[in-house]
Amino acid sequence: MAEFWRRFRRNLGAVIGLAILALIGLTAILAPVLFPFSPWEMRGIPFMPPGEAGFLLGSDSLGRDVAAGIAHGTYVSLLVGGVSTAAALAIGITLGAVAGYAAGRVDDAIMRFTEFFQTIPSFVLAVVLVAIFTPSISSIVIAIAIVSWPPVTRVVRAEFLSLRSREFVQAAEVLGRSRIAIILTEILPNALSPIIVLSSLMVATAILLESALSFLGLGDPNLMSWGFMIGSGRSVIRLAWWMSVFPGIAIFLTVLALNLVGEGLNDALNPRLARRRGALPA
Amino acid sequence: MSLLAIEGLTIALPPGGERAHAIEDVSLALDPGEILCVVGESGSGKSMTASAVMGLVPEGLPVVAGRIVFEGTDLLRLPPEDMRELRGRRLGMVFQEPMTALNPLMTVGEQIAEVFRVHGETGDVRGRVLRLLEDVRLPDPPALLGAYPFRLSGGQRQRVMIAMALALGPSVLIADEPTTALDVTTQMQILRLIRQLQQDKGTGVLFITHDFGVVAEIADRVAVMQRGRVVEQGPAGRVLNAPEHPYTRALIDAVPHGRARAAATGGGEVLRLQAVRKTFRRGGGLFRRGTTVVAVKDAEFTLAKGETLGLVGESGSGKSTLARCVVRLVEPDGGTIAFHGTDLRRLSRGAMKPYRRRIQIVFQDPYASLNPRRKIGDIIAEGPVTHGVPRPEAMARVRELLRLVQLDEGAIDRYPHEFSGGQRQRIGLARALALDPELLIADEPVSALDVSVQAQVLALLDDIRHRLGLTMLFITHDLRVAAQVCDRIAVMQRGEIVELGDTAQVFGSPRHAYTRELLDAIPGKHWMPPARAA
Amino acid sequence: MGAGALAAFLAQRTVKAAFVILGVVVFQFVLIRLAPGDPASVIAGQSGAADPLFMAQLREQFGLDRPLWEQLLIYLRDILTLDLGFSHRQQRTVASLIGERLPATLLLTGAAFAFALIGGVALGVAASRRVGRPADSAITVIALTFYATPIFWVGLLLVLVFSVWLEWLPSFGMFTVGADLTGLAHALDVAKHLILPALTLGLFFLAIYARLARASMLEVADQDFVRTARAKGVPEGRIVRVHVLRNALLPVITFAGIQAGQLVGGSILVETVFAWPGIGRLAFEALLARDYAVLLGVFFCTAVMVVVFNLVTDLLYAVVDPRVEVA
Amino acid sequence: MTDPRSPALGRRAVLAGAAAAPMLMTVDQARAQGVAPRRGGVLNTIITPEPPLLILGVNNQGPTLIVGGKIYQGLVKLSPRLEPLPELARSWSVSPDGRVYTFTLQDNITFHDGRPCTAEDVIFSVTKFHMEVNPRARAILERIEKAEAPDPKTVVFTLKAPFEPFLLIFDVTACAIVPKHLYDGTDYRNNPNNSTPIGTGPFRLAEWQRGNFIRLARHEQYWKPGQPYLDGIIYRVVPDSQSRALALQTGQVQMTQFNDIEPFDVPRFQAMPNLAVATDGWELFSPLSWIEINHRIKPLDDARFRRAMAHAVDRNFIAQRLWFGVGRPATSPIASTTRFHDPTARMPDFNPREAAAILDGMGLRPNADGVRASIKMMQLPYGEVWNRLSEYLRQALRQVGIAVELESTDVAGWVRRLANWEFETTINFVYQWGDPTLGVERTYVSSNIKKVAFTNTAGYVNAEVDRLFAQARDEPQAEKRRALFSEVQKKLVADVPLVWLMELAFPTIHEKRLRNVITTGTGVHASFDDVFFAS
Repeated sequence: MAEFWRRFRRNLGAVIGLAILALIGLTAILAPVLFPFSPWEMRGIPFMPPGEAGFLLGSDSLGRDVAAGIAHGTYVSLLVGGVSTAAALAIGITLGAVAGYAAGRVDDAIMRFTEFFQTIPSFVLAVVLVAIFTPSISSIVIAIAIVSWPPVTRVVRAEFLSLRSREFVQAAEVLGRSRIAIILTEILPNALSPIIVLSSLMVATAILLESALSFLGLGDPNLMSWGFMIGSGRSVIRLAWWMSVFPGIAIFLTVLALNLVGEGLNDALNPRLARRRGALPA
Repeated sequence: MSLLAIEGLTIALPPGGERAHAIEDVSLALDPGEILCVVGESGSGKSMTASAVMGLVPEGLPVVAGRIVFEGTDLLRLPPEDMRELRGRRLGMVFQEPMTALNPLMTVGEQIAEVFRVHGETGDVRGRVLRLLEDVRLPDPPALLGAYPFRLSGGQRQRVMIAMALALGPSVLIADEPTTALDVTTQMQILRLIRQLQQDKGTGVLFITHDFGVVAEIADRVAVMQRGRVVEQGPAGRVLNAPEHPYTRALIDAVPHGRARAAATGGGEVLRLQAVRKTFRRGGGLFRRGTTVVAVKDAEFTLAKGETLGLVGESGSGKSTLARCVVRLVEPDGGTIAFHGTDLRRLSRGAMKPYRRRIQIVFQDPYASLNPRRKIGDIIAEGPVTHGVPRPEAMARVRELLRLVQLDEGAIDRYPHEFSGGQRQRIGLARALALDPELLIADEPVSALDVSVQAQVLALLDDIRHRLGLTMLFITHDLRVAAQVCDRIAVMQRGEIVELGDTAQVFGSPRHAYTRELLDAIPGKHWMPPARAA
Repeated sequence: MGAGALAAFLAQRTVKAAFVILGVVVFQFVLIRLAPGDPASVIAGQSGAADPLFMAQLREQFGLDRPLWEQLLIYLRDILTLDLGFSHRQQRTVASLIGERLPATLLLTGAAFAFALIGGVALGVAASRRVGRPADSAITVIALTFYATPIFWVGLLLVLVFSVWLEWLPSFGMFTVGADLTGLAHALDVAKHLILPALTLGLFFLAIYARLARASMLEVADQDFVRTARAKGVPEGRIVRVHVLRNALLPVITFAGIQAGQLVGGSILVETVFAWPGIGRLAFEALLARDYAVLLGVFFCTAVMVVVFNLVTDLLYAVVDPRVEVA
Repeated sequence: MTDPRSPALGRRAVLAGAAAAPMLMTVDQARAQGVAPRRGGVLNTIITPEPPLLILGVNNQGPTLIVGGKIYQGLVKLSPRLEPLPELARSWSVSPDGRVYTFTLQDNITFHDGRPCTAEDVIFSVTKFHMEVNPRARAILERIEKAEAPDPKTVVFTLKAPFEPFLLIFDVTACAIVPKHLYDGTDYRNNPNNSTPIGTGPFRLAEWQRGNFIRLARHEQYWKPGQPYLDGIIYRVVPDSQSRALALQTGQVQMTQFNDIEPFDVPRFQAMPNLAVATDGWELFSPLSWIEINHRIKPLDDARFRRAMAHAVDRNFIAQRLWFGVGRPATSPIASTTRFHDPTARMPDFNPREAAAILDGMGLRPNADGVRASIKMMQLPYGEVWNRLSEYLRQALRQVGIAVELESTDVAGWVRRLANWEFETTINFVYQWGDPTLGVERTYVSSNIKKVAFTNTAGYVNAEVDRLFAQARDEPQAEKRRALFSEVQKKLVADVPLVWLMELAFPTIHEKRLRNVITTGTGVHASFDDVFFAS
């Protein structure tokens, strides 16, 4: 663990990313304290530029506080990103683990299934799914999860395929351990690094996807999210740029931070790469 | 004056490493037409020395002191462009891994021709390439020109590498473990090729190896390196037969000696294999047939209690597959594997479980055989716990086993990466022994280890085997090791056991041609390590 | 690879692809029928007037009065004869509707893809040559910026900058309607309209390819054969070009193949923002209008595109990498 | 030919003078000011969303009507006060008992395929084509007992009973005249000619690149000599509202209409000197928006609760802040732009305190969170401004203790749920078609409670209202109808079956040099045969 941190810390970008993420997390937690009112509340004159009439980041077309919207939307965006990624990981890891461990026909069947999903453009599928189940936070999360799992399956399968023939797995096999135990205690922990790296990117992608759905009017109307704010602000971008620019920056920063952290994790969890950065000679 | 003289060369390591210098005060001299073997264990700095001559030392490792004088010029002071021009033209190099040392996307012809091209040689490039291919005894050179590396075997690729290295007739050839990754028979061919080309062209060869057999086979002079320093240097005959430095002596002592041993007899039958077959299918899918490879063909042998049977053969001969069939890591296609009369092949996963504790296996790769995410204690206790031993009891057994394999008890709470290769191999052994098996399968247990460590592990294995009365199936490609360890030997070729007999008989009067070929290919076979001989 | 092997490969892949596509079609057919509402209700909704007779007439006209499985069978029968069906709503065959819009999407995605691939690889190579130095960091930051910015937001900003403030480029459409340009003038006109949407769609993928290319270059640069090339005295520039880049392109190609579908998906947003008359928008509008035949047609079409794209990348891979046995 | 002495035109002139956009001029005024109609020029404009099909009757969506209105024509067109004016019918007469309508057609009417348009085409269109395909027309055309063509230029319709608003149906948006020779005896909805509309209008379909543009070209044999003035009209398909606004601002298009420009952009364009913003020209449609309430659900079945809702909503805020003054707050179920609006019948005004009092009186006390009751509201999926509206309503209702959970759907889902009564509340807007019997009655009478959208989906039942609408429907005298409708309005504002919000208007924004854009009560749906660019 200490070694991990040492390597992680060496990556300046990752540290910055982590700091931004911490700030974002803090915003999500403190939103009800900083803005102790509903982000939907119409608190003043519409279309106030940032800094005027008590609106730090301006007001929107109904006189709602953009800053409050961003703060409260943080929670929603992180929720969507986190939950949908968790769900996608659950599907992806299960299928990938089974495919990679079982190999053969089972693997073939699962991979055909995965390919099948990758043949459908994921954004199109997400749009269709949300439209079908009517837009709500749960349908959005489900849709994002459904379109995001195939890469996880591929990565996990590849890891499992290579790990299952590793000698320590064979040793466990020879010791008579059960399949489940082998998958859970021998293989999975060793496949975690790429999964962790991938999942940080998936959270980022999920946030982008949610915002794109909101942009098309397929967001949850009861939850203030960044995507919703951009969607509602895009039509007035020339009248009130702050309505879409600030939530855009919020998305940008979050995705950026997640990427930086993901990259840092990759370096820290992948000693070979760490070496390349000139840390250790062979 | 020497062709190449390394004088007091010192290359630093980044601060914070286990030692300050990769190589320290290394001085070597190579004369024209001479083969200088630099021998040493991993980490001794022998490869770094070779890289330094080529000017290919990785960035970040500064040359602190010394000179490398080649044909009167100090290479370390040469501008990069001049150094580049020297590489390939005056200095040729061959690497260890023939499988990865060729660009997979370029044809053999292109890659050899590139040497001419980048050094401004025009004219009949194609013809010269063809001649080179002939020189290295590759079959059908015109067809090879357009072939991609993946079509070639390891030995063929190494020949291509040699052709490239010698294309412009360099005066120095540096060969960095060029035969380590090859099978013995191929190794011998390559060694002979290098020797012959060197003699034909009068090239000076700087030959890096860890194998004293190879040294005995080709070296004119020998330099022994240890932890970055040259500890002994001299003519091959003198160093091999009358080593002066204790380290050299230790190394030569550790070389397995092929002394045949008396066959242990009298035990009952533990394992009987009959007509075991295994065929692998590669690729293929719903609509196409893959290629099939017969890995094991009608293998038969019996193993008596307390006996060690050696399974020898080159890579791809099916020896590992056969061993894995016994522990059901590979499902054989047919035949019987009778363990005390019970055909293991017919058992379900559940029914197999009781037999699991009676048959254990030790693997080849000390790095891959331990789960890097688990503590040593858990790794060793895993077997007993799986078979119902309460955890405290299992941990007590772990301590006992650690003592048995000569490791500190503190290892329990540490992770595999904190141990050296030899130590890990002992941990792997402890894990296998934790279940008190009757039959131990050792799959190349020492082939990834340095020679000194190898000797230790083999000694330990021998000791434990006697103390616990283990029956053992020992897989190896190294005939010297087999001769030292095994009571009986089974020789495998292309999936078939072509010869099976007592060790003395197999080594002394081999019946099968392939066995004879193998024996003939043992490098330095005429050389007997002096300490043993004495 | 021989012509025979190629033909066999193509035949086998086509059969496999046909099954995948058929599966996709059935899946989508069932899926979109789960959506609430049908084309009749949309038409009623958009006309602002309806009566029960009208609804019944529409449903009969659209064939919606039959059992679902029967509709599916009819659809499958049509698909198997490569008949994509008929849009009753628009009174046109789906094939003609898609045929009219497909070139625009192909142009957009093709341009975006080319831009992303060439730009991304160039940036990735540049970064990998200066690893750890400011230029590398700068490229990484740029790539991250593109990656982290929502695609539609980029579109909005590009329009704001290049169309509204600078007035350099048109903000929407595919060509100047009514200008009746022909030949080169028309091509230039289209190119001018293409820049912003292709940029918008491509930037995200450019970021991905740049990062992938950088990592891949670094990976390959570490490999033994590069050391061999160095030992042969090959100059550094040639090492990068001939030995490293060619090998490093393989994973980029593979990834690009897998990603083809995403490019098509992303075009929905871009086509909407830029009024680009492509099939992404057609699909979105068809979804909202429950124009099932059109929607399924587009899905069919994108599935074919993705499959063909994958096939092309596989072939390309086989051309670049001799180790890949076609068959 | 436009008859300069037509009394209708006189009224038009008066009205134009009083209208919000005084720069609008009729041809005559233009002539009077020395601006002669100029031939030539192509009008670039926008159509949103893209019509699926241009056959009027088979498809009656807003955009279809706008483009189709240039291709097809009706027997009459309607003035801003909704009086009929000559179009394909040069003149007409009504028998004293109000049952026989005799139309005389213009001379030399020609379809775009060159075939003449005769009384046969009119009779086919009215009694067969629209009866079959057009639900809106069907309800009225059913009243025709008999249709005859004594000569090729005369059509006589005999009604089963007098029907005062009968002429309203002959506008092109309700009953376009289609060519009999292409449609008679075929399956109208699947006729192969449906991809190429053939009408008598001043413009014919020249090119349609789907997803890109629709180009109309001058119909050279148009029956008004010398007209149309424009060479053609290009309707561009631009799905993004900001791109549309940009196109208008930069002059890439010279006119926008309907939903093209979002309300908040309208003030900006009003300030531009070269542009004119008109909000009239929607009198026939007079869309009225409201909160649709499902009376089958408690407490929405209680008139007091609905009244409290009405008190909670600030309709002025909606008109000013959401629609930026385009349109005006609703006061009653019959729009003030149509006939029979009674200004004295006023729905409950904005008074949150009164709303709270009513809810208190119902025993709905606020809980710890200040919530008295929770309801769901389905958003109207017609664009951003409608989402803002439901967001506003949620906040406004929350102020009086009614918690609103918004539900989001797309058009298909919305219509399906509305039609199946699967909603608690939603927002809706409905065209009034110029007469309460045609466009208002359907929402309130219990006989029209059907599982179809735009019927009485609220499930409102009031026998008195049913009776009054029925009487007004069959009453031949306009003045008597007015009294009946006044009474209905008073009943309805007392019952508050729906919470009316806005009388919507859609801004038509065009360059000032484009003349004669809005001359009728159907505005941009008109044929545009007299629209021209002033030099």
